[in-house]
Amino acid sequence: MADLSKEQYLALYRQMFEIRRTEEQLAKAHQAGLVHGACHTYVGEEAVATGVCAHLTAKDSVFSTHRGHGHALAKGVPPREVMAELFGRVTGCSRGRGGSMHLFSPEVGMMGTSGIVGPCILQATGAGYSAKLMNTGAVGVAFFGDGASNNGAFHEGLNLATIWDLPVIFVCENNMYATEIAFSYATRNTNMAERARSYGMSAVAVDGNDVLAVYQAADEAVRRARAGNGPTLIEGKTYRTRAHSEGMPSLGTYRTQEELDAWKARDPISTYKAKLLQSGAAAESDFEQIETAVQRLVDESFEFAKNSPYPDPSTVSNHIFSAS
Amino acid sequence: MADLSKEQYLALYRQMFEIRRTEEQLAKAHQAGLVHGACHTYVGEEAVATGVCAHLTAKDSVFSTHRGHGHALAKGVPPREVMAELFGRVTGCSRGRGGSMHLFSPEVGMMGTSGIVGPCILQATGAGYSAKLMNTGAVGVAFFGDGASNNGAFHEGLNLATIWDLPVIFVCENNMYATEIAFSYATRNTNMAERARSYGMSAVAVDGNDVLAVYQAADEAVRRARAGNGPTLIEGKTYRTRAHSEGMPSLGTYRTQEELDAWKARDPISTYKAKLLQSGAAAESDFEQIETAVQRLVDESFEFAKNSPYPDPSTVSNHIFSAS
Amino acid sequence: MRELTYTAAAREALAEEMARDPSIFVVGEGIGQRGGNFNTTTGLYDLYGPMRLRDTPIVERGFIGMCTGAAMTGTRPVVDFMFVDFILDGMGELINQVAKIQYMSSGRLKMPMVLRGSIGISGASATHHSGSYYPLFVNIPGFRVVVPSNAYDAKGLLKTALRGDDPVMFLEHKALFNQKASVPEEEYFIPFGKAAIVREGTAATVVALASMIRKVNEAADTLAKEGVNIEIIDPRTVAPLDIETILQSVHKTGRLLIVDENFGPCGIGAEIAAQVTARGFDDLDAPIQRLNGVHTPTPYSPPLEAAVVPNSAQVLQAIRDLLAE
Amino acid sequence: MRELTYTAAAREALAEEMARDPSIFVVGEGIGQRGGNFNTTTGLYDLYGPMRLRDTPIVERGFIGMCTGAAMTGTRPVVDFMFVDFILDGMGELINQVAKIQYMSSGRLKMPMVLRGSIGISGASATHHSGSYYPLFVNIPGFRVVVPSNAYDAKGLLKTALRGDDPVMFLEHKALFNQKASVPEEEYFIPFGKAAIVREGTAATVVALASMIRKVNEAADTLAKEGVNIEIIDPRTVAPLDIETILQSVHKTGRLLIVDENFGPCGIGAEIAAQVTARGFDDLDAPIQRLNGVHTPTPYSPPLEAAVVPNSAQVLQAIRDLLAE
Ligand SMILES: Cc1ncc(C[n+]2csc(CCOP(=O)(O)OP(=O)(O)O)c2C)c(N)n1
Ligand SMILES: Cc1ncc(C[n+]2csc(CCOP(=O)(O)OP(=O)(O)O)c2C)c(N)n1
Ligand SMILES: [Mg+2]
Ligand SMILES: [Mg+2]
Repeated sequence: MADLSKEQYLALYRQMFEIRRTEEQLAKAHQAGLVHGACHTYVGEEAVATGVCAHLTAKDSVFSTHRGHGHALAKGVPPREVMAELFGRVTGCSRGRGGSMHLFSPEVGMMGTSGIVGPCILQATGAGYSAKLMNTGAVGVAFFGDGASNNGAFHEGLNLATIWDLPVIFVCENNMYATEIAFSYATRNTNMAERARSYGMSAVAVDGNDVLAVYQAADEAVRRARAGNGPTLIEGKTYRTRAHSEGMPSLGTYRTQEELDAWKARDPISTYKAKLLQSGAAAESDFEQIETAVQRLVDESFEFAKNSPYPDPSTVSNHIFSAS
Repeated sequence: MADLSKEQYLALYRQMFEIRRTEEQLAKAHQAGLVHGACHTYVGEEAVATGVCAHLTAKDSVFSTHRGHGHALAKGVPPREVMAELFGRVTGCSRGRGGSMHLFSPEVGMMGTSGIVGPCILQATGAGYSAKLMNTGAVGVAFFGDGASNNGAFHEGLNLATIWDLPVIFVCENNMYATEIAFSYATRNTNMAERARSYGMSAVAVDGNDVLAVYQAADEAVRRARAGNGPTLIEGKTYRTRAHSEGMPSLGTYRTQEELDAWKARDPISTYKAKLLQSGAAAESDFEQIETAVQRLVDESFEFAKNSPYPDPSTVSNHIFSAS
Repeated sequence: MRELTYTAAAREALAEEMARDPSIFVVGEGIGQRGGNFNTTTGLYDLYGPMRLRDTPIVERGFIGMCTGAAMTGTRPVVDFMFVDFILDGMGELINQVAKIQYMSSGRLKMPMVLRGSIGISGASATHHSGSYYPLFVNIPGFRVVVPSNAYDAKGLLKTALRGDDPVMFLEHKALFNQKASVPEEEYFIPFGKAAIVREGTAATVVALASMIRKVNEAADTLAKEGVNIEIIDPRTVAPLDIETILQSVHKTGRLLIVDENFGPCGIGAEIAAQVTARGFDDLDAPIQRLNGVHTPTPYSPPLEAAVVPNSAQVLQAIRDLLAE
Repeated sequence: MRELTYTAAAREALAEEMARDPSIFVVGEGIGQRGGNFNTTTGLYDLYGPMRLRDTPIVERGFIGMCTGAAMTGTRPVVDFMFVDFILDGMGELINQVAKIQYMSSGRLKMPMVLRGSIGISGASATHHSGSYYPLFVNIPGFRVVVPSNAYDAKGLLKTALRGDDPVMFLEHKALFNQKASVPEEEYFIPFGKAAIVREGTAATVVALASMIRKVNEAADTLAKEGVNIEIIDPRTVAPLDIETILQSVHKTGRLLIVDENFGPCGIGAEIAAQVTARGFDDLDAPIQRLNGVHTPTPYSPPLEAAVVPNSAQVLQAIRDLLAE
């Protein structure tokens, strides 16, 4: 087990728990009609964003994709701004312009999620380019799925970051499926780290349901990047336990109940809690305190979001250009 | 040395020689203003197209790129149609609509060259798809440069051909440069075959200046494809001894006279001739006969092209759609 | 006559043509066993298997490029792209290859490719899932661009698309998927370049597309009660564009409004206005007007989203303004 | 005053701004040591080195996407794309990301990216190196689109582009590269959205772009000898489009022709015609006309190529026809 302080251990737990509870609330809100568009939850994958973002500051940039709530929350966007955004309110992190797939909060370095699969890989590379050119010591981080790894953006982005030694972390969340297409159908080589290494870059595969494994891999990757030693790909092997998107069947034609149950048993939050309890790193009361606080935060966030006003339609054409 | 008949040995020589002489004529014609647009010669790389196309019939489809004269000729487009095309005449293989970078001759399976780097990789994959769907036994072949291998089309095309076991041959002509950008700058892993294998496909690197090495690699690849065993990437390591494009400096800022001379000494045509002579597979008189015949063909082709009419401007809008 | 939804009618067209022609195959993400994100291929996988219902990785450029090569070599690909926004990644293949291959090869190669999928603003889909982009494909020579407004047209036009040898962008507005219309059992085809006169009238001509037809019809109902009869024209295909039918109508009415959810600048309405002003100038009793969606990325929040799409009240007002000129 | 070529004037703008602002960097194929395929960056590599003059692999999508992220994080990328045809591979990044990031982030992110390179038909470049495609970027909200017709404008507009915070498509017609104009030593900027009145006249208004300005000027010379004075307007930027200047001119002349090498359907001429017909209808003494390049992929053979670009005789005839209406 990694050698962290109790505060650090618990901070990781707290972050995962916050993501989980926020999304459970969002899923309910979706059923209630409060979330207007699509809603792809991150339930089951929380350890990845949490382990990576623990090493980042507001100066570091995160770019993400359609399944981005967890990344935004882990990067420091308050739950109430995420919820308000999905509820289409002006208090949302994108002021209601974005919704679930377009979460922007540049103030904390959350540089956006994209409804299009792929671009985040390139944009994180560009953040690395800025950091290197301006010598800021910042890193760019892209979160994306296994499905994105077959897209040309992956090829072009990984190669550019490698040849120019850019400070970039590519975090591939391999949850085995792209919507209902199995990764093993979409490629003959499911060894993502090997594929990344074929560009000449550093790459590592970790158990994406083990927050400490992710934390450690990210620690190395961020150090390497900040030291000017180039990019790293981290493959987090994980699983989404809810449907691809809220409202879709949770099994579909592509996976079995057994598979789903097996992964649920490896839930990143409860297994981590058990591990901390078992090792004595934290006590039940620590968790109780955190869980209560998070639940309160999520409840408040929900109230905040639900009671926030919608944006004023007369502002609809603002901000297309910088001066407007 | 591969075990071919004398006719086969000499056919390879003849093909390479025809490409060389045709292009030398084109280069002169370019200086004389007879070639109107860009003209990228294949001088020094003839062994690749020759060794591969020797295994193809008119039912097999070739897709190529800006440096495509050699592929068109090796696939069976007569020199006069290539020359007439570059001269902008109606007798050209694309009826004057295409020029050097858009050579079409579907009658012999030359399915086009493209002025845009990349698409040929995908289109050859599609030809493989047609062949597999309609069970024709045909193969699709893409010729492209080292520069194209960093493009997303490479990633997407190789992967699709692999996961669907399509009958496709990807022929990468690694001449070490993309215009003036060194391959070793554009990627950290210059081992193209290794990169291809990272998709789970078969791949082999050969001396692209050795027509027999190419011939043998292509033989295996075509057999594998026709047998339903999927695609192969062949990397032909070669060198372009003229400028990137006619009219540009032959050295530029990117290569040295020594490097150029060393590769000229390894000219695929003269070294092959020497080998055949040395091994006794063919005699001086065989070569004389071929060279005279090819020179006559090229001379006639030049006259034909030069004397052909330009297309009628009133036809300029024909063939945008199928019925027109 | 039986009623079918827009989606079912289009699916029937595809199913009929696939049964008839073994060289047709479909590619897309989830169009196999799953039957398509929008049920475009439901049931077909069980009939035709994976070679003809081909699930793909997320490689829009890749599969468009692949289908280009396939179309050049004797098969007839249907690209089921889900949202038109996604194929912007394949724009190079579309514009430089798909649209140009027939021309470059002097007509010796054909390009029988149908690209189909959803367009339009609906249901807080936000800016990466709300695009329409048809003016881009109209500006570029080499595409047939089809924008059906109802189930009947969707079937007849898709049949035509699947029989032809040209690349067809077949664009289905999300708001129409579940709308029903009478669709005959007998086979029929609707030719490209033939507008439908949705409603006859003499007071003014309104050209509208896709989901706008319904809104214009509502406005026309209101006006009809006032004794004002509007002529409504649905071009159905925007390339080729049936300008003759529009000109004839303007000859009769003297007034023209084009209603289009999509962007104004260099849009379909601009092209229609320019052609009518050049060729039907003397018929015009008033300036030609356009009513377009607001020229902005599509916002997510419902009140913002509603503010960028022309609504029935705006359509009615635009027609009243036109009549008052 | 000294004379500079179009290319030299634009290069001077870039050089001045790079000297001033260390956050500007250029990416492209061969823009480093080599100085650019069109000499856009000659000499700059020696001054600023590889981080600011960044040679790239052949990855148009990749480097546009990379520059998007760079522009979001405090630097100012210049994408030197050589031929506009190449960036069609990056259209997804351009339309879904570059053009939308400011909006999606409610203006909290800026997108200071300049995309520059060649457009237009010239020298048997054939269909993959002859595109212009600006109507596509005008249709999509979020781009500034600049089409300078001379060296003076090229410098002043590129300076403005490099100081702004919006994505700018800076499109340089190949036929203009070597043309010279007086360019002052003193620094100057030309604002976007301000047309130039290239020539004053009263008989008719001709709006033209880029390389068409010269051809229209030739026709105007001929007509001037006949005592007919044509007003020529160069919008210089097509987004934003200075429609007011055009309307004022039409108010004076009553006649309008738009001459554009690029395609007609849903093109710039369509948009101008639609706006003028809507807002300046009563000023019009004749139907607005357009003269465009032929709507076809660009053929290679010189006589075919010449047949698709409007020439001086056609321009003259079109003006005569307009005057005769
Ligand atoms: C370019 C593009 N094509 C298709 C889609 C539709 N789509 C949304 S999510 C998704 C699957 C993504 O899979 P993966 O990258 O593995 O991420 P996951 O959903 O598993 O987290 C697809 C195909 C899209 N958003 N963008
Ligand atoms: C998409 C695209 N980008 C840029 C170019 C300009 N270009 C033409 S040839 C070339 C270099 C190609 O290098 P490579 O693939 O190695 O082929 P080679 O010329 O060496 O045979 C480039 C960059 C192009 N034609 N297409
Ligand atoms: Mg996945
Ligand atoms: Mg090369």
